[in-house]
Amino acid sequence: MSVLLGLFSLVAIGAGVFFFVAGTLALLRFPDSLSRLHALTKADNLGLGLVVLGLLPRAGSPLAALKLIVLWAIVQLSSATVAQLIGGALRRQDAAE
Amino acid sequence: MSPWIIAGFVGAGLVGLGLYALVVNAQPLRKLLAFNLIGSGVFLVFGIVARRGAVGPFPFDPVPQAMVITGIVVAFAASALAVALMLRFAEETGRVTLDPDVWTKPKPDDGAEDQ
Amino acid sequence: MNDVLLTAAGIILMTVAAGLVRVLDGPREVDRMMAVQLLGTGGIAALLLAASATEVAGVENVALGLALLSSFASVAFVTASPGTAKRARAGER
Amino acid sequence: MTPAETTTAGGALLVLAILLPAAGILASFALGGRNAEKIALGSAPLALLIALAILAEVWRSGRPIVYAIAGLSPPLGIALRADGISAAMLVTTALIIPAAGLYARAGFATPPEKRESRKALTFWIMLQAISAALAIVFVSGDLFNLYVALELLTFAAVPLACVEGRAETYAAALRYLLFALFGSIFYLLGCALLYGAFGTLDIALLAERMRPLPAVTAAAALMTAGLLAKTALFPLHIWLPPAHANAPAPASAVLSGLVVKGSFFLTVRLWFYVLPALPAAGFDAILGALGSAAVVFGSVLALRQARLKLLIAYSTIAQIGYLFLIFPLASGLHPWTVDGWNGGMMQVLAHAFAKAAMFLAAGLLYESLGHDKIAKFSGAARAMPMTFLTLGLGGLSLMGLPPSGGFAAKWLLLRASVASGQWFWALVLLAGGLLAAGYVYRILAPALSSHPVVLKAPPRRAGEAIALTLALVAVALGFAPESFFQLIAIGRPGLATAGLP
Amino acid sequence: MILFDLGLAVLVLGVAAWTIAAREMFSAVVGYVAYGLLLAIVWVRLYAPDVALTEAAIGSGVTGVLLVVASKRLSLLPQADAPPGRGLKRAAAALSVLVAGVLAAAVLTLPDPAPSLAPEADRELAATGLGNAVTAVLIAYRSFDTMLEKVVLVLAVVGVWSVAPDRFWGGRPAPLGPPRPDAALVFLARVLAPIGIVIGVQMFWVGADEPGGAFQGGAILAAMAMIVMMARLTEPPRIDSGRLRLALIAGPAVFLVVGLAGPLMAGSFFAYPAGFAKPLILFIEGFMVLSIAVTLPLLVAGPPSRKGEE
Repeated sequence: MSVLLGLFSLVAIGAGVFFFVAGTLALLRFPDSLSRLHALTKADNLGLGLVVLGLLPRAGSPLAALKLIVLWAIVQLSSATVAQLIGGALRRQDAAE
Repeated sequence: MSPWIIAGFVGAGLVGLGLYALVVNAQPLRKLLAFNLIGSGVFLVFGIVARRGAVGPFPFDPVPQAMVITGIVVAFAASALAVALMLRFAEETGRVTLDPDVWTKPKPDDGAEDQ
Repeated sequence: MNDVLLTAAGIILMTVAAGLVRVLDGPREVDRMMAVQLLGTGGIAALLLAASATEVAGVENVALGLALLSSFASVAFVTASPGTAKRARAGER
Repeated sequence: MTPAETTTAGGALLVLAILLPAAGILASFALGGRNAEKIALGSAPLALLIALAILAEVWRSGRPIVYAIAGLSPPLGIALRADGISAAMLVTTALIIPAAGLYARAGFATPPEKRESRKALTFWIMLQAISAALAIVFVSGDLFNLYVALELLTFAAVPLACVEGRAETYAAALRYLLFALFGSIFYLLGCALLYGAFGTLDIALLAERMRPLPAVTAAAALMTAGLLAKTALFPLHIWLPPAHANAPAPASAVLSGLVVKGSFFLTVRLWFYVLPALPAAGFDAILGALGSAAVVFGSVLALRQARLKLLIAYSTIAQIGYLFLIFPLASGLHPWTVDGWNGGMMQVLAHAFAKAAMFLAAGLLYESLGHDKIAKFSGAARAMPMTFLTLGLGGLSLMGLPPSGGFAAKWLLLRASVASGQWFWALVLLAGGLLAAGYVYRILAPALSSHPVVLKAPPRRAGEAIALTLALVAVALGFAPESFFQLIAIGRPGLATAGLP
Repeated sequence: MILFDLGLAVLVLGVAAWTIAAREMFSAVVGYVAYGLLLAIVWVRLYAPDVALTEAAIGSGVTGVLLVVASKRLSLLPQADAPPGRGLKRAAAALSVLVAGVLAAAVLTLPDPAPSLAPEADRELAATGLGNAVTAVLIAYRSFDTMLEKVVLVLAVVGVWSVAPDRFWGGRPAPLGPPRPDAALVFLARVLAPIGIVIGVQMFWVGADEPGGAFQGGAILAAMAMIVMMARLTEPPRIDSGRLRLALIAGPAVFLVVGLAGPLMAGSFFAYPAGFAKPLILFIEGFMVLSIAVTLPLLVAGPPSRKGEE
């Protein structure tokens, strides 16, 4: 692996870690559930995306790289949906209370 | 210290924790969780045995690993049966308990259902 | 490099685990589900990093499996919540 | 490394003994409805034939018969082995299961207006599952394969315990399930340690490679604890009475007569076949002491029960206690261990038949009287003499009075305890017999009075005949010839030289 | 390296302790779901990708759904049992510490070098034509266990169904989702299911040579069936459906029949004929995937609870 690619991996993964830290801080610090949800989904998806990006040069084969990308897309899809579902549940609960 | 030694402590710890919970918790679903904790601790012991069995080019002994896969599936089936029994009992009596005599006592008001 | 990857995995895991404090003190069930959701994504990232460092063949499959199932507990939570369950009963009968 | 063990003559029978009921389960489930009953009862004679053929082959060859599955010898493959006790237990199972099945035809028929009923389908499938699971327990030579068998047994027994569908049966079944799961997971933990120590779970190979390691002692303790929970040995017995007493009579007969023997059989396999080289004298005494406590505790509680089925269920706890005297009385290489071994095995068989007979009889009483309250049995013996004869004969065996299998068992155990100087166990045997006499008397005495009684329904003749036959077998075991004891010594390590003439 | 493993260990034990200590049942279950995720990582560190995949799919994913739904339903009810006394707690703690201590000591004193069947398993691998030794153990060397375990799953289904009220026998299990599911959920199911099915089939297919196999592939397919049912795109089937029953027994039945034919084909029960082993194994596995994919959602759906006419 070239030095440049290695450096690229490091930077991307480092940035990914940063977003995970930011997402968690948001989860812990933000005042109410909805804003926590908002920050969380954005942060953790960017985090995972960057980690995947950083790992792409290390993937053994094109198929493995493709799997990584598919994986990221799946997580994007699921977590966006779950965010919406949880948001809906929140609204319903708030309405009920 | 290699990872398998740490995993050994984790496995032992999980069995201990699960056993404690199994004895102390009265609620059946909590007991089921405890059983699953013990189960995963036991599976980890198999995992350690498999990892220790790494010889030459083989990073693990496949036989214990295969046993864990069988075990995980059986544990799930057991959980499903236990949950079915719990829910059915709760449906019949409006209660959650393991005591076969409790059902004869009068029910409390079922006010919890509508919040 | 492997150590760097594992360190990154460790940091992510520890961070999202800190998020589990939310599971501990809630205050609402929704917050708990969010924490688990975050742990899911973080867990997948940590798994990918750890796998890349451990060099176990075929770990992409494991991560892929986790990714497919990462939303399941939350979906079950939302669909089984009392509000929806009551609606379900009203709707079925 | 020892030369790989290969299949012997008749080995294929062992696979068939397992696959026949296994195929029956699948076919019953797929075809559904009345077919389940037909398949369960139709395959029973075949199962008995296979069991008898295995017995004949073991007897003929004088050593265990073996089958290496897929042609792969242990340690990589799984071997099935049947020795003397396997053959005896297989035949016992193949007799009691169809007896319970024939008895159950009345209560578990699919109603004519329905294509399929819940109770019937569950019962007939689970009955076959118990016979499949027990067949594996008796012939498998691999501890992990035996784990799968234990789980099969659990998944068959628990739904049988709550097939009636009343609330209290669900609670009882749930408690049973949790105990059984605890038991199998601890058993599995022991397997993990044994594999880690010796690289195999094959019983014969383990016995060969056995040496005293901390892991082995831990494995022995964990597996034994797990198996005791499944066998309902005091103090892990609390799940048994509600589970067995609330099940329908034919299910209770199978659960109490056979299912608890499965995990006991495995305990015996573990201690006498895998671990005999383990210098752990303490374990024998502990098991014996727990067994003794069970005898006293179970009998006293049986004396205090108001309902017949609960009384019989508590009596099971006491009778299981006797079984565990086999550990102090049959281990080691002493001349008296032959008596201990023979007595313990005889107790397994005698209790299986006696207890199955008594539960079936209790079911008949319930059908005819509409209750099973002992206090209200006055005069019932006149109306249902066959049923009370069954209870009396079964009780004879439980008390250990001659002539009965129970007498032979307790007499042999008594001889072993006297010969070995372990008089303490003799006291337990005598006390247990007296207490059993007490609770059997409690059943029979009021019933024999001349108080007039009105039956809700006339007793089913066929059911009475089946129950009585089982009780007669329990009595006939008391006349077992010497060759029977030669059979159960076949393949028993350490005893073979001392036991055979 | 060590730090990562130590941290992971502390985390796993910490979350496990939380599931025990949590006051509310629901929190405990949520903790358990998180715990399953962490375990999958532990399994990767133990070089057990096949197990990690099974744990992720069944131990965490499908079990998670089962427990979340159960805890939601049960938490509506009053809890009847009194909390345990201090004496019981102390005795239980002492017992647990003892067992854990003995177990740790036993594991640490396992003999060195560790015994292993890896060389034997590898030697026989050529005869099966497989590349994944774990799959070979499951479907070839210890196929007898695997076949019986499939029978256990059938019994579990019968057991779960057997708690149904008599009047619902032959009907359908309760729906997995709400009557009017969220549009987002329907969208997720529509998009995720096809992708998941492709991945599941692929995992089964590559399982002969790479991590994966019938269990893992089947579990992924089962999960897809579940999400489709949660979105109400399809309903749990009637339990008296002949096709359903055939699908449930297909795995063990085909396995059993091939095993019975062993003596004719290869001289022994459950043996595969030389040179023909791999296609036969894939054939059996194909039916096992089907059975697992059908069994797991049905076990989660529970007993029939309504007539199936609607």
